[in-house]
Amino acid sequence: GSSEGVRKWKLREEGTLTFAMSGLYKPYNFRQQGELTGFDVEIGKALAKEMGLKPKPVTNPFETIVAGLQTRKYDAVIGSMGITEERKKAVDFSKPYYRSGAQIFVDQGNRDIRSPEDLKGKTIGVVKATTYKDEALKYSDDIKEYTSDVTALQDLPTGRVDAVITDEGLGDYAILHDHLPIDKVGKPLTQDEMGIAVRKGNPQLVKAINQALDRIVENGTYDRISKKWFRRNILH
Amino acid sequence: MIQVKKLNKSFGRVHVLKDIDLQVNESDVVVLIGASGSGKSTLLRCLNFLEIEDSGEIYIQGQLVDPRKDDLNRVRQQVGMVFQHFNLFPHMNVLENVIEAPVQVKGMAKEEAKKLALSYLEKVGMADRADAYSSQLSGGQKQRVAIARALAMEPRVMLFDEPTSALDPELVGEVLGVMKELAREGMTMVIVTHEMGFAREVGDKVVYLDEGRIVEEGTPEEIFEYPKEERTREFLSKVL
Amino acid sequence: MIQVKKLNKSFGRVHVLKDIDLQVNESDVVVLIGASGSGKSTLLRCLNFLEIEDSGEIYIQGQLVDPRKDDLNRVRQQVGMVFQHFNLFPHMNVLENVIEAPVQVKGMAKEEAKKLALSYLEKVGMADRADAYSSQLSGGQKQRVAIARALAMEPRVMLFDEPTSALDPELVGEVLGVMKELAREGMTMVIVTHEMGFAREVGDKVVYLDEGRIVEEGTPEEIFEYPKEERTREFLSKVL
Amino acid sequence: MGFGEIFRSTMSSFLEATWVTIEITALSLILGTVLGLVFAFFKISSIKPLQWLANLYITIIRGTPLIVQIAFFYFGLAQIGINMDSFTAGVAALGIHAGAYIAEIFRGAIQSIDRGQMEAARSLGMSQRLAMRRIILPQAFKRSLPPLGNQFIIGLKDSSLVAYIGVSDLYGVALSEAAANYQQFETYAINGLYYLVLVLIFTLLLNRMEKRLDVDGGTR
Amino acid sequence: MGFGEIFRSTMSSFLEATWVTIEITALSLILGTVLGLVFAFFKISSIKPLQWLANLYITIIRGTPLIVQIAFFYFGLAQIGINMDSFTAGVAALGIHAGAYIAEIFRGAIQSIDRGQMEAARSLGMSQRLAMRRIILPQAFKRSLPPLGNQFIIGLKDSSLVAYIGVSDLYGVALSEAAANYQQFETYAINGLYYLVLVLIFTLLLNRMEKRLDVDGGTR
Ligand SMILES: Nc1ncnc2c1ncn2[C@@H]1O[C@H](COP(=O)(O)OP(=O)(O)OP(=O)(O)O)[C@@H](O)[C@H]1O
Ligand SMILES: Nc1ncnc2c1ncn2[C@@H]1O[C@H](COP(=O)(O)OP(=O)(O)OP(=O)(O)O)[C@@H](O)[C@H]1O
Ligand SMILES: [Mg+2]
Ligand SMILES: [Mg+2]
Repeated sequence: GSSEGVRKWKLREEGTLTFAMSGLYKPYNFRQQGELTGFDVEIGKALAKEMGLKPKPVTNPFETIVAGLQTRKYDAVIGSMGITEERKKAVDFSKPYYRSGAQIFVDQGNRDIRSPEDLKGKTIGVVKATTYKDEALKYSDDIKEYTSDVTALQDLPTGRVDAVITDEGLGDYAILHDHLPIDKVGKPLTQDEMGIAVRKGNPQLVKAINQALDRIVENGTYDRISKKWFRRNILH
Repeated sequence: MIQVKKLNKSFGRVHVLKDIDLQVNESDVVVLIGASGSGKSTLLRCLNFLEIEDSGEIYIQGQLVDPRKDDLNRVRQQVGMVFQHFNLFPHMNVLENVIEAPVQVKGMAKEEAKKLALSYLEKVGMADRADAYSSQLSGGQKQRVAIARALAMEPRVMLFDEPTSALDPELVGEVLGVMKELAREGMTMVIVTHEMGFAREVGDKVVYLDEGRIVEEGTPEEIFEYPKEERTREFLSKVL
Repeated sequence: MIQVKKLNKSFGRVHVLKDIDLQVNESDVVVLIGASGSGKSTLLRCLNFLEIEDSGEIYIQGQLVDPRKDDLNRVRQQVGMVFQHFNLFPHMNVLENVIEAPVQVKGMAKEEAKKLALSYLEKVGMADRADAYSSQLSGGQKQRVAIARALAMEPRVMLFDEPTSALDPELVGEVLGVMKELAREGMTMVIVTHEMGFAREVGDKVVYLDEGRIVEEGTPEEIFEYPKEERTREFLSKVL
Repeated sequence: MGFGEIFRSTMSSFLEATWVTIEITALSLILGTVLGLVFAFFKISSIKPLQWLANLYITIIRGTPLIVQIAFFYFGLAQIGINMDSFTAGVAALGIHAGAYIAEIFRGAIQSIDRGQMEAARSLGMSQRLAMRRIILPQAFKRSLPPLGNQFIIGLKDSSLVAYIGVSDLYGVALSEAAANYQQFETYAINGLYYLVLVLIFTLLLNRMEKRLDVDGGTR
Repeated sequence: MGFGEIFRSTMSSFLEATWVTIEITALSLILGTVLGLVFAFFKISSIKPLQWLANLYITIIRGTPLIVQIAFFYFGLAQIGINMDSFTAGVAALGIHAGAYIAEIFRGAIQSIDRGQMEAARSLGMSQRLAMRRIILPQAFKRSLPPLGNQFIIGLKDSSLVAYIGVSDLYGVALSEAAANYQQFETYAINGLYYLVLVLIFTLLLNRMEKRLDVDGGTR
């Protein structure tokens, strides 16, 4: 956009798109050799490039990620945040930038839990302040909260949780690439739309992000990034 | 030189000094004796305004001192004090200890102060240890430096509070020697001590304190040989 | 009673005791004198095996003690010791201080120990303070309790290391009084002290140590009036 | 929303969490005191391997951040099969952490007792062991009470870190509440207040206890 | 995967993070020392309101967990418009935290100087102010070095908590590495090792410095 437009985005740092994620959400966002990488990071970088900005990914614990956005610690959350009515009260969202579902995972060979109904009374692990926590609360009161989905999944073999509800793609990736001995139970519980969160009262920035998103979808960049991490396009 | 009139001092509800009258003449050596807790240190500290009296008057050189108004830092320059525990400044060497007050308080030039300091250190026999730190000195040496330090402010009177009681017996002599020398030179001194032999030898006046009151005073002979009061006799029978 | 032959003791490279020969007879009062650092305390502590000699022999009651083999806890029961700083047990009252060793070491019944303890406290004039804690006592009182505590183990000999040097001058007398009484009753004692008057009065033998060596020994008269050695004379001129 | 409202809305969960914090603090300090005693003796013992062990323990614990120890205990140990729930792991990590500091407190207290006490005891014919038990330890214990109390208060505050392994203690609840109500300022301020009150109460109790144990006036 | 492999794969990010940890520690301790000096003087000053202020500061900081303070500084203050990035907020929170402890160290050191020193100075005609500057403070400073060094090491370890406001310090990197490599045991153990080495180096430097400052042998 023009420099006139850029000023209207009210960025934290001139000419830079600072965007946040937990950094504990492989393969969407995580650290490799000290560098932040993953699907979210690459999408963020591609969007920044389209907008003529320098990308600056930063991390923030997920339970305080909205607080950080509201208090101008960064310009956007590109961190696999599900679009919910509750969150819309606090932030504005872009169009969905990927779709995924909440999935139940259990320890490999677990025969007790074969459907969501079997979760009753079981210990379910989730990350603080996620939509998965709300989902889990529908089935059980016994919720165990983590700061990272990865550590939650790793607690399945230890038996400290009976099930974990998290993103389907994240679990799939852990099974496939990191050989975590866990199984999926049934179909995804939900179909969630993930959005890029922006501080309220900044429609210009939302608009610019949406336009940039459209362009990287059109020019194939999105498809390339998505296939690199998931071997399929996760927008649809 | 110093005149004390009806001095009273209490700590909380403890009445430590009661109607003290005391006269110290130029070149006099006044020795304060008395049992532990009788108020000897407190009286000495009042003369130097480290403690402020509750009532009564203290005249220094004929001048009434009002500790609430007068500049006590100036008054104290005329009244040197030597403590039981020396209180040398441990982060300074001997020379620095002695020049500290002349330079910082009187604003004397450093070179001049050094010459002065060395002359007083010479007097107490410590000039050759000018570079030493107090941790490297014996008790007697520390006390001699403390005396030189007080003398370097060229006070009109010197107060000594049990200057030898923290010393090993063999080191007592060297400090008493320096004090005798001072007395001979005509320095006005007020001394709290348990060294009765010394008191007898150099004292012009001996003052016996008991429970905050002056019970008896007189020449060493009067007090030690012919004490009038029963209490004095009893005390002396214990310490002699 | 105690015999010491060619005793040597070093701390690291400091040779503190050199070829000490000493004989302490039954009912003798032996007084050790000497300058600070001459090894008086070390010698006393060797007699009690708080320090272990490097070479030489110590006989207690004619019995050679091998500190590497013998049960020193048994030997020490025969040798009572009183320290400069009293070392009363602050968490116990006076009576508990005194009965502690008889009960815990000798296995005496508590009631019996109490009777014994009170008799010794009576002797040192502290029976009426049996319930007090050491923080509530004066220095002289503490030292008298420490003496009673050592006596309650009914030792054959008592060692005293400067028992009055941490006391205010007025409190010295009461402790020396107790020690004189013990001497009169025939207790064997070895005493390190700077109280020369006391040494002269009660000592059967005075031993002068200098730099870890016994320079001279003899009756108080011999040592104080007619010292043979130059070094002894010099030392005495300083302390008398 | 203001303070009052946030205070009311968080009250029931904070009060519940207060108990969790007290429980985890108490248990971990009991563990820490036991460990501290054992390792203090190891450190002053004459048996070299025990000394080494104590030194190793104390160096590692005092040389690394508590949060790393907690993460290691909960996530790290689970990976090699030592599998504790978060409360247990929290108690263990906090207790082992406090133990290293408490060991140094006890050791320092024992060594601070005047040498003359041991000498007086030995000169009366008491054995090293008996003198330790009857003379040194009672005095050392008393002298270690103030630093021990201080360490207990540190332990109370340190317990806040177990929130990050999923314990719903005072701070854990604050995290969740703030994530839900978006009122960070009020929530953390109120959370701090809860801790402050706990610490002040704790301090008061400790001072009372110290005074109670000092009635015999038996200090040097 | 074993230790060696994890060690190699995390090395570059841990080394980078080591600098972040050192930087944040150093800055926060400078801030803490300045605050500590100021509040120590407030506390011993004869002006009541300054005393109250110092007491309030010290009580609040010492009465609440550091992590709550950090959260309050980063999230809480931002809500009322005081907006710091995570590094700045981390330095501020750690520095203000350390300041309360350092204030007590300085105050304690000043008050530990024998009263006789002040009396000797006054008896030579020095004013309260001059005696403080020339006689008391130089001695107090020296005496405060050991506890100050200790506090610095605590500060180094405390800095690990800023990971939770998103600073990529040593512990922050450990968190993300462990979340990516699934090797919690090795990652946290290696992370602890980095801290341990830092603490040991720091300790060594402090001991050297203390010795250097002690060459004149000028202690009582
Ligand atoms: N700063 C103080 N606060 C309260 N009481 C004090 C203070 N200084 C001295 N006293 C009390 O005043 C009385 C006299 O004390 P002072 O030190 O003058 O006695 P002294 O004759 O010097 O005794 P000593 O021979 O033991 O030095 C004592 O009862 C003492 O406890
Ligand atoms: N435990 C020890 N370690 C090293 N050196 C020691 C020890 N105990 C004593 N010394 C040294 O041994 C020498 C003799 O000391 P000792 O205490 O026996 O002398 P003393 O005659 O009792 O002196 P004082 O009159 O000062 O008590 C001194 O040089 C002293 O420094
Ligand atoms: Mg006095
Ligand atoms: Mg000795």
